[in-house]
Amino acid sequence: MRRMLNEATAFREEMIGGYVAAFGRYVAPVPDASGVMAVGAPRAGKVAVVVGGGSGHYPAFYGLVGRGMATAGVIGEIFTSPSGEQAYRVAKAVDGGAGILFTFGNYGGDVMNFAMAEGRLLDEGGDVRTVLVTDDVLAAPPEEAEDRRGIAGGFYVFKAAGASAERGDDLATVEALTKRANARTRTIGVAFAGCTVPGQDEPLFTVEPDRMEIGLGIHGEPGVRTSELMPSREIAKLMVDSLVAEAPPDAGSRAAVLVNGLGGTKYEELFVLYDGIAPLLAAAGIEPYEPLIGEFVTSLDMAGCSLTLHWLDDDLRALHDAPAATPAFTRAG
Amino acid sequence: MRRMLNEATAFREEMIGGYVAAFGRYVAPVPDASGVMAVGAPRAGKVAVVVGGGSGHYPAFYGLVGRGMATAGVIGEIFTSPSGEQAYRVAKAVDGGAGILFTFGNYGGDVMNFAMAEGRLLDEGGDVRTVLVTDDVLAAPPEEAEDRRGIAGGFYVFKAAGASAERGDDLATVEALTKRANARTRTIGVAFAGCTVPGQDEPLFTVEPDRMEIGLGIHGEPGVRTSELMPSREIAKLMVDSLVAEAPPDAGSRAAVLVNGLGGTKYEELFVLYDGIAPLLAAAGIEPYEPLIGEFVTSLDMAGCSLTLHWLDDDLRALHDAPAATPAFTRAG
Amino acid sequence: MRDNDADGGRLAQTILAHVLAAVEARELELGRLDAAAGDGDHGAGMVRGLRAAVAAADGPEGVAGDILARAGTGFTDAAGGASGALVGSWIGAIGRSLAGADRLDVAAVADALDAGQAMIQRLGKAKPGDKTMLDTLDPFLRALRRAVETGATLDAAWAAALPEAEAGMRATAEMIAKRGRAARLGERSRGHVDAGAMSLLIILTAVGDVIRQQAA
Amino acid sequence: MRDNDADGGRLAQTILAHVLAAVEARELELGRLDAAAGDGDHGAGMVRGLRAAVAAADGPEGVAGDILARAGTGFTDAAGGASGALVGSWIGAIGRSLAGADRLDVAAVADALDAGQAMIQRLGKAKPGDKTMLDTLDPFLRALRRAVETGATLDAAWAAALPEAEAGMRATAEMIAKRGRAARLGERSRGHVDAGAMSLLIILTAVGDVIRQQAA
Ligand SMILES: Nc1ncnc2c1ncn2[C@@H]1O[C@H](COP(=O)(O)OP(=O)(O)O)[C@@H](O)[C@H]1O
Ligand SMILES: Nc1ncnc2c1ncn2[C@@H]1O[C@H](COP(=O)(O)OP(=O)(O)O)[C@@H](O)[C@H]1O
Ligand SMILES: [Mg+2]
Ligand SMILES: [Mg+2]
Ligand SMILES: [Mg+2]
Ligand SMILES: [Mg+2]
Repeated sequence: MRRMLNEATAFREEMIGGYVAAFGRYVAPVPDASGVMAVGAPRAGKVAVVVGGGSGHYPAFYGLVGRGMATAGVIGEIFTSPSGEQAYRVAKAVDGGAGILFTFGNYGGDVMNFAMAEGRLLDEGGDVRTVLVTDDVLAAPPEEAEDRRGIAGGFYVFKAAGASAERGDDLATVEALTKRANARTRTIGVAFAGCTVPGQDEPLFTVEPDRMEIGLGIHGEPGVRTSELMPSREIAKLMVDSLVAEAPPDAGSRAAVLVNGLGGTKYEELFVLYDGIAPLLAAAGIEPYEPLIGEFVTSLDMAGCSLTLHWLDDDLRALHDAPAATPAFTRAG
Repeated sequence: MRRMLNEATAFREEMIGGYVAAFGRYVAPVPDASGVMAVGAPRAGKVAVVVGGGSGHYPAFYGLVGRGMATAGVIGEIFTSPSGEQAYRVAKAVDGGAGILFTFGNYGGDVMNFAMAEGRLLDEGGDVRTVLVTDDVLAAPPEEAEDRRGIAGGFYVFKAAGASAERGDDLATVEALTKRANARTRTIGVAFAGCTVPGQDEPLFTVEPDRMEIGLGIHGEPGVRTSELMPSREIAKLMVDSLVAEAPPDAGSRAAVLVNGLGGTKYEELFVLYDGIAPLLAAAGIEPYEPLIGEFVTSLDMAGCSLTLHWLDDDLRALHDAPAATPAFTRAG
Repeated sequence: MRDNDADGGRLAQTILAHVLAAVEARELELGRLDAAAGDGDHGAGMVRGLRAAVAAADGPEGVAGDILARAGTGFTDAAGGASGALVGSWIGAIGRSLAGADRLDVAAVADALDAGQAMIQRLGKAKPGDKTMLDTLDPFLRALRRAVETGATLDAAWAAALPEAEAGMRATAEMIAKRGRAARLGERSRGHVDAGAMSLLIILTAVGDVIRQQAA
Repeated sequence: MRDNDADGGRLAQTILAHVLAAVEARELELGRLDAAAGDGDHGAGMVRGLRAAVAAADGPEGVAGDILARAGTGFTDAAGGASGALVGSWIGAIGRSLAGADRLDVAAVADALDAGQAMIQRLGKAKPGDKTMLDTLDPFLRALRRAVETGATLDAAWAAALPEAEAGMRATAEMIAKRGRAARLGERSRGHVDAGAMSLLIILTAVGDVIRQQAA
């Protein structure tokens, strides 16, 4: 797939430029750093929720910056975690004196770079916590759940973090609720075709005709296994079965549901998939809460999709329902 | 691109099934018809705004049904206008006694089928008006502007119609404002690659490497001409120049701006494009009003995008700003 | 020459079934022709419409005209798209015209085709030469009329008219589309036969096959 | 054996420029290796990092260690990603170790490489055999140490160690990734040389070229 761009080396800068030019009513660029922050940040006495990661995943991560969600987003090159220096500068810019919560997907590069930023902020006497998103059930067995990578479920984790910070919770509370949101979120994904990085001629990976990848990565990494291409209803079953088998302890029966398209698998197909998912959730005793179907974490134009369940308890439900106003997601109050 | 589905013949039905299963908080299926309607419709004394068209364009048309936008959407097969019978049934279902406004893109099939429905409703003594969306500046010369087809600009036309109906305007007023919204909306689009219809192996059309199509159709129709593949900043210039040259009389300086991705050209690229568009708009004396960048009218996974300007006057601005709550678009009040 | 009775109705059902089979066999080709300048859905739409037409025709007995009128409504409802409205209304108009005829003779059929074509032109506002299905229908009807004037049987008149329809269809390859989706392409629409012109030729040919078998 | 003075600083700048050129020439290959099991950005990230390292090194004069420490910070800031943090910190740790050395001799260089490798292991928590850049660095450093024990010059020791680094890099093709993006693939990560292992070999080779020229 050909991509629309000028020079590949200017891509990130122009991308951020166009984004803030269009969405200045929600976000502002962080001066001298590769990131954006909510209009009005920093706010004194509020915890700052700082998300981040490589680009190519819009609206993750920087499309979810604004009132009620992330305070700021640190923006890396396509599929490349931002550097520790950039994370440090962005966090500094939005520090309202009540501490910083870093939350992002569990990928080696992000972990190392954000850890560098965290180290510097701590050295300077700041109060900083980190919650990794680890929702991908296929990335590691349940015994190693904390080693899993973060994919579409980050949406709910950021929503919980942002809503908790917005209402004025202290850092320990924001951290605890964000951790709980992550602990109650599970995702499984499949892919049908790879994606092409701007400026490159070849797709990052290809999927054999009549095959599909199960357990995809959102950076174009191949899945953990391949299978025959399944009809939609079998994919629905694979997804629901895998997630139900991994329901957290005390899951309860109510779960927010996110069907996420990776970019090249379009809305119509996601609805067909959900037509298969809905009865299976019901059969499993899960009551879908305000399902979302759309593109929330993409991988450029990769064809594929994922199902996320975010099991709600009363606290998480309140955070879920809280209003949000960001370029990519609005929840009316 | 492989598409995710079960049997191709069941696609539309399963698509609608999954959609209403997920979004029952906004929409309900129209009994015995291929369409969806806003929860709570019909509302007595309110004009019903009925949109429609082929599917494969989500969120157009049925993703924009809900409070403050369309009252109902009639849903055809992929890229195929719904039949007059279906349009008739959907309109009947949402008729609140204050009349029906049909509004949809100016395509022969849609025009003929909706005309059949309109004829029957008129025969039955109903009050029905039709406003065609004709925003594509490249589809016909300015002298034949009313023959142009409708593409992404329909978003603003439906928004105006829905907001006018929502606040209780009578049918003549809703019609007049919807016409004005259309008359002040212009779009230009380009495409880089074709799209693949669910159940088919081959893309609907292909674009030669290093070429692009100018004046694309949103049904996979080729553009009206091809050109060398341009860098993003030249596309921005082509787009802004073409639209500025076609500004409506009494345009004023304030325009809502929509950068629409067709499905395969992703958000990051659209931001890079807008980085080129924003200064050109400023240079042309146009003040962008609440720009939107995203997927509003798609063509499955076609790679391409469009720029829409919707010149606001005070009336249209009020309609633009009014709240909306639909599965694909929310504006907080 | 046959009476306008329930036998005629059964003949209409046979014709519809035969037409469906013929179009089904060419569905992909029709889609590809439509994709050249349009949106590729013509084959699928025609098949969907004809399946519904056959199903609708398969109700209570009746004269050919009533059967076809029902079939037309079924077609239009199920097919959607430009061809759904046009071909369905064409079938319906033919049916309504035939329903009023005394006998199912060649003159009644020609009048019915006249009514069908008028309906297409009223709905679609195209004329022959605009690169549409009319470029198959119009020369066919003219030739049929000429044959009628020479006193030909329906069978013979139909056989005489089909080559004209085919020539009309072929000529669309050199035309620039003036109606439908392809109209926006101007010069770029040249070079491919029009999908609707092809599907009408397939339909007329299939109808001719049944007429010939009946006559034999 | 040279003094730890501004001449050493200029040598460090020369080395960085040479390393950048060598990696630039292999950028696409590094991207493709990373794409086999990761996300394809390794070549671009290394080039971005090295360009920034060269730019950062090009400031005020100083001893080699200070130049490299600056370069490491520049690398880390600009590159991003796992290799941005790891390689940048590696360069920085090497620089800080060298800055404290009396002379720029082979023992000081080996100690600096030790410090660099310890930094990578502290940050990334990988060990040799996990299919990472450590599989190039670790055998290189062991061989360098062995050569030092025999009293070899830096030039000779480096030349003796490079083949070990290359063998270590090649061995990654048969390894299953335990760290980084490829780790999720298990068995599927086998069959390709690790991208980071390859880029470290390119770097060590380029450094060796400059050392050899200086010695000659
Ligand atoms: N206005 C018209 N009058 C006559 N025939 C038309 C008209 N518009 C389209 N057609 C015919 O319909 C065919 C396209 O049908 P189809 O693909 O099913 O509809 P759509 O254009 O809605 O996708 C064209 O090839 C042409 O023959
Ligand atoms: N934890 C780690 N320890 C050592 N090296 C690592 C580690 N994680 C990744 N690497 C190295 O980094 C390389 C990938 O770098 P790069 O592609 O730039 O980063 P990313 O994985 O963030 O995209 C791998 O090939 C491997 O050699
Ligand atoms: Mg990366
Ligand atoms: Mg169509
Ligand atoms: Mg068509
Ligand atoms: Mg990588």
